[in-house]
Amino acid sequence: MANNVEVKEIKYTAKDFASDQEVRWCPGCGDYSILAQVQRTFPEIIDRPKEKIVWVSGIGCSSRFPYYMNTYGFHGIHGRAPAIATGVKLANPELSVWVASGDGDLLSIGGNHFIHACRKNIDLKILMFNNRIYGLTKGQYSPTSEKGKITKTTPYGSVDYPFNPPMLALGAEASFIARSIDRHPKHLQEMIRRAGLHKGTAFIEIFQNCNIFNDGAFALLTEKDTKDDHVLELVHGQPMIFGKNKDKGIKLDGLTPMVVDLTSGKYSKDDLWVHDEFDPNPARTAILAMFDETPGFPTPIGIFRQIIKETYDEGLFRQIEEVKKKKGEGDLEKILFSGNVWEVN
Amino acid sequence: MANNVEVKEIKYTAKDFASDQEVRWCPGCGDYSILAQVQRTFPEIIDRPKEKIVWVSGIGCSSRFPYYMNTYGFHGIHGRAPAIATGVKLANPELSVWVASGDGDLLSIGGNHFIHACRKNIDLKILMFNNRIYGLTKGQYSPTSEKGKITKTTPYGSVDYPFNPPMLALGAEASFIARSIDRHPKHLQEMIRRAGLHKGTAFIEIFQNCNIFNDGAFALLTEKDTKDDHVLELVHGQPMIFGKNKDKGIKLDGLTPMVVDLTSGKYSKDDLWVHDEFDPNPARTAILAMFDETPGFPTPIGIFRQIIKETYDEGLFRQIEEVKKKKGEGDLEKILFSGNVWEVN
Amino acid sequence: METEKEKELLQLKEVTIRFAGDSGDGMQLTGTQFSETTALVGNDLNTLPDYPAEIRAPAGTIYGVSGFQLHFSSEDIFTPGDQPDVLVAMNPAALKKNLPELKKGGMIIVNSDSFDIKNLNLAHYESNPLEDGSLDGYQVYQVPISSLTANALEGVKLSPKEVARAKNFFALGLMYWLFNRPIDKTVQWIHEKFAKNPEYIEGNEKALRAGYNFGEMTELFTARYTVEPAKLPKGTYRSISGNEATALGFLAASVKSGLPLFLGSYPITPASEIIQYLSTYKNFGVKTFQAEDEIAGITTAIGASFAGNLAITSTSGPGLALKTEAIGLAVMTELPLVIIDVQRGGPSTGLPTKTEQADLLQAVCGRNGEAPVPVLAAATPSDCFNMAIEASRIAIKYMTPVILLTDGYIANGSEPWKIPHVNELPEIPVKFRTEKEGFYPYLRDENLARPWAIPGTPELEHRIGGLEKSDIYGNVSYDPDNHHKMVTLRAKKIKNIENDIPLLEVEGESSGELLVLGWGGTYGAIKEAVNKARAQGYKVSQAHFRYINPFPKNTEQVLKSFKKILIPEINLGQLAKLIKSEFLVDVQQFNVVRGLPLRVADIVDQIIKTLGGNNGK
Amino acid sequence: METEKEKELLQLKEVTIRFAGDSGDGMQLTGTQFSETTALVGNDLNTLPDYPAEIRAPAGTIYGVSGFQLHFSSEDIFTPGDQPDVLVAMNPAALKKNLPELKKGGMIIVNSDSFDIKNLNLAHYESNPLEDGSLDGYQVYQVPISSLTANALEGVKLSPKEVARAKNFFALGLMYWLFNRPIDKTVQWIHEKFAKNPEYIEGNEKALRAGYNFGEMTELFTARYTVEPAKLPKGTYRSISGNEATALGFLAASVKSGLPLFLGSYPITPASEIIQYLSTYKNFGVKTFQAEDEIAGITTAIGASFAGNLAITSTSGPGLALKTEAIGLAVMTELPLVIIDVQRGGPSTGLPTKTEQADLLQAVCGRNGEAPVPVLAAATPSDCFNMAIEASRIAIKYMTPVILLTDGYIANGSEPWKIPHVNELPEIPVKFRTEKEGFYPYLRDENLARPWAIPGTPELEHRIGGLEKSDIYGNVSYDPDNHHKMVTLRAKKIKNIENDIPLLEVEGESSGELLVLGWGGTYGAIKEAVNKARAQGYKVSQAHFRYINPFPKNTEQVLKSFKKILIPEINLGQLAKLIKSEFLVDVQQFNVVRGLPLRVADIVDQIIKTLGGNNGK
Ligand SMILES: Cc1ncc(C[n+]2csc(CCOP(=O)(O)OP(=O)(O)O)c2C)c(N)n1
Ligand SMILES: Cc1ncc(C[n+]2csc(CCOP(=O)(O)OP(=O)(O)O)c2C)c(N)n1
Ligand code: SF4
Ligand code: SF4
Ligand SMILES: [Mg+2]
Ligand SMILES: [Mg+2]
Repeated sequence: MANNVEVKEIKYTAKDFASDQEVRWCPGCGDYSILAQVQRTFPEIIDRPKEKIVWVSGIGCSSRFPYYMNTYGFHGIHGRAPAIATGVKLANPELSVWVASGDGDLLSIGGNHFIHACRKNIDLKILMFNNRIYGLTKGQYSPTSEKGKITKTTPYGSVDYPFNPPMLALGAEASFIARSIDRHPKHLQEMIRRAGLHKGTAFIEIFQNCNIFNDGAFALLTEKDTKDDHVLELVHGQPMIFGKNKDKGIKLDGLTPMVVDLTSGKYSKDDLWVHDEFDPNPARTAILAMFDETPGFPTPIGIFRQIIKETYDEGLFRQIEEVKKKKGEGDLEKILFSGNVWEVN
Repeated sequence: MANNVEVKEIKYTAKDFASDQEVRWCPGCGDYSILAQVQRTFPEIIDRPKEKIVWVSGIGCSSRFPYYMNTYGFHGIHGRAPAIATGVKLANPELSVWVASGDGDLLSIGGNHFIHACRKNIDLKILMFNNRIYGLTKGQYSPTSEKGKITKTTPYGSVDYPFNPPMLALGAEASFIARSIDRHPKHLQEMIRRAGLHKGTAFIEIFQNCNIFNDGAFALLTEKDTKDDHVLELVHGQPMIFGKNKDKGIKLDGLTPMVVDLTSGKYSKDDLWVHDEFDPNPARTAILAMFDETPGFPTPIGIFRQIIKETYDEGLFRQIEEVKKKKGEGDLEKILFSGNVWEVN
Repeated sequence: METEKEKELLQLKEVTIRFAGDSGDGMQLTGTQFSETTALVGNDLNTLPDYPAEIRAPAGTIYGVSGFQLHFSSEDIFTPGDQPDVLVAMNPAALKKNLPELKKGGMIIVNSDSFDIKNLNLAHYESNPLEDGSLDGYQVYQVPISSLTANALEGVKLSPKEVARAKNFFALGLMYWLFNRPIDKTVQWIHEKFAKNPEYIEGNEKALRAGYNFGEMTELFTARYTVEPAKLPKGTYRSISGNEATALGFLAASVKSGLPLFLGSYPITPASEIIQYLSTYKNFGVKTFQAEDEIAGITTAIGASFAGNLAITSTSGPGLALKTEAIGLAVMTELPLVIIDVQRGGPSTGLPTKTEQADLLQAVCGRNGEAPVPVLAAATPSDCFNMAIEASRIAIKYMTPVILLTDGYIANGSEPWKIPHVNELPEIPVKFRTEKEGFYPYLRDENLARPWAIPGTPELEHRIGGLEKSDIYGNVSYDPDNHHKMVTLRAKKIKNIENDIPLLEVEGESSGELLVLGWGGTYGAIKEAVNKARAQGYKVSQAHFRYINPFPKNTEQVLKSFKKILIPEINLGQLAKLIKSEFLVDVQQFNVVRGLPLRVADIVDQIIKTLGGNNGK
Repeated sequence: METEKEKELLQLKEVTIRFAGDSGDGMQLTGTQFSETTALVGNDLNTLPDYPAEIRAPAGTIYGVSGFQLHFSSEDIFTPGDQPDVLVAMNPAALKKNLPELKKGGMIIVNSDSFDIKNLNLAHYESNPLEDGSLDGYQVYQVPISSLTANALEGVKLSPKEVARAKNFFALGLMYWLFNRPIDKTVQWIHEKFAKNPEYIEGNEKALRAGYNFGEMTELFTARYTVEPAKLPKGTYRSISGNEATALGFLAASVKSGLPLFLGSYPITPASEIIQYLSTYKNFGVKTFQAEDEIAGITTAIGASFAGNLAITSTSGPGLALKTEAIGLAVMTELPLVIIDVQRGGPSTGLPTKTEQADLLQAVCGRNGEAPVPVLAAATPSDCFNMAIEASRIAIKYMTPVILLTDGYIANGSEPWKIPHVNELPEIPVKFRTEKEGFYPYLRDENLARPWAIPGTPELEHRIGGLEKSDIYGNVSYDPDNHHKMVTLRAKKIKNIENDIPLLEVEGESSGELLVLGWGGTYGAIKEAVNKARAQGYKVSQAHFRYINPFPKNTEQVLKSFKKILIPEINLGQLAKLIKSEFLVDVQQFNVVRGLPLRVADIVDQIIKTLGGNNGK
């Protein structure tokens, strides 16, 4: 419910969040869906007047996002969105600060700002549009492109391994790690909603189809025939079940996950690994993150983990208050005339 | 054994690796021990003539390291050592390339190059001298400084959380992750030896005392009275036991590690978690990495994990050979005169 | 479009055509094909692709219009033409956007099918320009290209969408007919390109032929045009763009120096093609490393240079800004390295797909400390080849980073290139230091260059880095006098390069009233303008810098030989600044910063104005 | 050291003392204490700390010597002194390193205990200089400082190492006696500093008093010296370093503008103290964000500026290089921001702890595209306070990034500062846009500044970024003519600031033979040199830039009023380049790049040389 304590109750609709700028992505681009889901979700999750929302981005197709949101917006330079957003948040902690970024923007040139924002737990919501390609520069491989991928800069196939984004976020101890897909609007809305409610750095990896330079990258996860067998929707408190007929599950054997067949009679729901998104143990996220890289395993979407700890901004302003309490409000005249002063007459 | 197949057998001693430059760290600095252990280990692990060794660094006290090694050396600019080293390795894959870096150099300004080197699995050995402070610039806090630490830039205590370096390396899927301590020379030598033998990005976090700006940061782990109760030495194939009287052990309960008392009679060695450094499951490293942050747990040192996969340089040169095989050695004349050419007479 | 004879097949000296349509309409492809064929026919030519920053802007919008202009001639030409003679507009937005630049009385060929309400609205037309008389004064040809293509492709197994996409081949075929060029090269290209897709081959070829035949059969066009082959010097030619020439130049430098090529780079428009081209030459041992960012691009290259590769890094303005700190490192460590900056519109992200010349001062002096670096600039698309070799030669000979400036216009534009044979290319001698005797890392040779002793060389182990170096020994030195000496030495080393580069050439009289002075990618526009002005009787000469730091040795003498100096630049006067501070001569500036090449006519006007209306006497 | 009267207590006009010893010997502390006391006594003073890049180089080595020079006087002074009159050398290395700069016939006080074989060897002495006659011609005082300190501290509960460390207080006490200054300020400081360590208080105080008494009691020194208070303008004073003044200046700007201060910064020598000082002012709401790198330092500041804070970022040369791309973003988004560059020796890592002026061109033109930025430079340590306020004022009033240059010398050096009262400081008016009516993000006011409409303001939601902006509306625009217009507008906005800054002041005759022109931290050295030359009868004036881009409006007129212009700089002629290109006047350069402040005597020589030996007639 849009409910703003400071002023008066404000009710927004999705349309209130659409700016007057024409949307300029390629027809068919997955970015349209992400924009739509954000605009649909915002009336529900935004707990303050919309002038207190700021969208920050870097450079890339995805980074055009702020232009299309009728909020304050900053289209930054390549890779620096998390840092610019940090400055916005620290300048005015009352703002709700959102970052739109691409796999190149956030994980290639911007990788350092990303991991440091996570480490510091700055209260930012970071949406990474992962199309596993550089869209805006027309089709070079990205740090999330599969090894062996043929692109404009890798005509014989790339030789490096991709990042596993939730794993990287875990490495930086991000307090909220989630994943969704452009083509699953309801799920994506839920992730946006949950990120919006989280305090601290919230990271959502969104699989996004670039129909021009990497069409079908996520087809297995989005096409009707295949998606149920390839996507595992993580639900807090629920056993991990997937498959067209809900016939497969994940069991944990020590640290080792296994895919089990629920129809064989050998395993039942009670044997399955139950998802606990509040589990602070990083091992859970690490195991889930590796599913993608493990043949036979489904790709998890949903909230990998969510933990509550003081944010950087809270810490900063807490400290300012503490020092003020201890030393009194700053008095410039006193500071100027402090130290070893002497008089000349 | 120094054994070089290409030329003739070469026997080096530690002294051969000492350059003619006076070592200029503060008296008592932990860096001296790291230098000594490297010089002691090299005769044993270096499998090629020493002119094929290159040390690369960034900027910091630790980054002065290359000057003191009688090998080729490059004292780079702040944070860029992994990238410079990557260039060296790719230019000439016969070189053995080592990086010396600090917690600020590698994880603050250099964080992005570090995670990308790990991701790409470039065959570099990275030694990070972690003194949890900026030494060279005289005592500002670093991304590994504890939250609440009082330093020159945090007179009221820092408000951010530190990186957990093995966890970050895991997030970037580094193929070799280890930790040692300046004051444990034998152990440190072993880690250097093992890193030297690994193919791919090998990361060693070395706890290093900065006696000027952060003295005693690792005292619990190095002082006689306390170290046995606070350090867990990981040994492949061995159960995890620590304590002055080898009386404590680590047991795994599902994903949750527990410290158990081996003297109570309730638990025996057989109940303990056995270390497997070749376990590709990231959950193991994640759990081990969190020990540090968990009260009551010892700090693991040793090899957290080590996995074998194609390195970037191997992939690159494999591809070059493949293309040569397919298309023949490049012929410039042919390339120049290719495409739509026409004659003017 | 100057008509020579008045008959059914009209001979023209030169024509400028612009193809314009939606980003998805394949205009770049159409333009490139027309250029290739035109080159093969033997015309001189020059092209200007112009595409939006959006990848595929929604169909029908003005900002989504993609254009490709080409200028071809039976004589030498140097620019893509100020104003098109012929506009091919695939939809109303394309007409709307491009009409203002069409020559008065020019020819317009429109796809009349696309002039429906929806598209007219998207183009912000209030009434149909084909009907409301607003095109009076132009020769307008309405061709229902979409429906004619659809008819032609009936029976081909393609979806309606695919059929619609073939319409650019219809337009291309029609233009081939109109300008009397053969279609076979394009037919061949279609067969190669779509080898795996027989339906595409069939569809596109049919559309192409239908367009050609449409010209032949209908009465719509009463005349055809032809442009005779240009009298180019004897040789083998190909049409080449600046980025491709740059890539080939470095490939050649690698072969001629015997050093493996290492490129550390991060993609950025309009430089990305350089890494893309070079990544295809793996069988030359070329290593293209797509780095995590520009800083890693240059620092990997610095590492590769230290280890003995021919190391380069390519980027555009914002990337050059990020590389500045590392360039300083290469200056201090005195390692060979070439930094290619394909300039685009700035500041900041600016106009990423447009051209500009505003990175010159950044290249010359945008570094902390006294960090002198040679700066070269290519003048035309094919000149990028030469300058890439030159930049490599200087970098290696003087052990220094070198900045090579090109720009979006010459990078994407193309021109016929007389291909040199490998044995005609200059050798690039490399001497790695191997002897131990007398080796010191910072001992200098006659060029003030220090030895290149690469890892792997026995007994030459040494350490370098970014801290100040002691003279000769190369150890870290904080000695005040040594620092002054080294700062001076580094400056002198770069200044000395003036003895090793061509003199500044004056085209036209070598002294007189007015010299038009330029640098880099404006060469063609200035040349054409000076030629025109001279043809009109104005006394004016041209000189053009391809070496800017240091300037050619005779620069002062050239400058002093003219009463007035006019410097046209696509910036606010950056070369002018350098010239004034270096030679203390007054200059007239002509600065137009529109993200586009300078217009010949504007330069001519400026020449006339500078000469005060009289023709230089 | 000019003696005025010849009696037991000798009066001097000015003295320059250099304390030198191991990095671990506490020389910086000794120097600072002596300075503080000397300031309190009422002398004018100027200091030059000089420490090695190593943190604690091994004891006894030459490269490990740390020095602190201070110059104090009964008259106005402007430099730390070319050559010390008095050298306090705590060990042979300190003597070896500093002797060459000591004035002929100067006084040397050595810790004779330290002249043992080991230390002599470490200092590369072949024989003991105290014995071999090599110090003949100097007044040498051998004081066994170590053993005297040990004796004095007998019975104090300190380890031998701690006792040894107290010897700098002995030396300080001795110098207090010799120059007739009170010890109580230092006693008080010891009590405060070591409040938690009574043994340290006891030990250090005893050492200090022992040193003082040693002078009093022994016959070693036959005379004491005194320097009368300087006749400074009436007011309250403190001694202040440039970095502290910079921090206070921004704190004041925050208070006077009513904007919270946000500093995004990454530590780097010699700029780190700015963030360190500001981090102590949390009770002013000051936010100091130690970023992961320089790029995050500036981009967080840009974000904070967008959100309405007074945003600044501090660094030194290599960091400025890294910030260039982001400065361009601030130019395009037209947001207020101050970038402080405390210049150090370059290029690359260079000489990190030394001073230089070689970042000027980087500041003025080191960015991609046409990205004009005002550049200011502080002239003295206390002037950093004023210029920080000025930089903030200009940034806010013109909605622009501003670069403020200081340097290692003024950053670390200190001088007495007449403290201004808060109500005497200029107001910095801020008007955030709040009215919706007529709001456009790029509509300009009379200063060509766009409105500052910060997030949180209802109904002014808008988007900005690094792509070219349409005039007035601020939407993304690829229109060629708009680009030209915006490039020109941005340049004009910065140029216009010339109407809002003080005119260039000429000290001395306002026209004539020779003008010595400088900028930034060389003010004091040039001033003293010009004064000296004038005292010798030479006709010479001085003008000094604190505003470099744009130059003050009357600059051309000032330049044209002199026959010759001499520009001394600690670089290879960067201001000279700007002056020549902007005003087309010839200048003489004097460039010494030794990582140290210019020497007064050298400038005097240069003045005389430039005047051709005759005194300017
Ligand atoms: C400093 C800098 N380097 C490079 C670029 C060129 N560039 C723009 S967007 C981009 C990558 C875009 O990829 P991604 O972030 O995945 O976004 P997408 O377009 O795929 O949504 C690059 C390399 C730039 N604008 N600035
Ligand atoms: C671009 C740049 N930024 C900042 C600095 C200043 N600087 C030098 S070393 C350093 C940090 C050193 O810390 P660390 O890497 O932990 O090394 P340590 O000295 O502790 O061994 C910094 C901030 C620099 N030299 N260059
Ligand atoms: S290029 Fe790809 S990511 Fe970019 S707008 Fe087009 S479809 Fe979307
Ligand atoms: S400052 Fe610290 S890390 Fe640096 S040399 Fe001294 S003790 Fe070692
Ligand atoms: Mg992408
Ligand atoms: Mg450190």
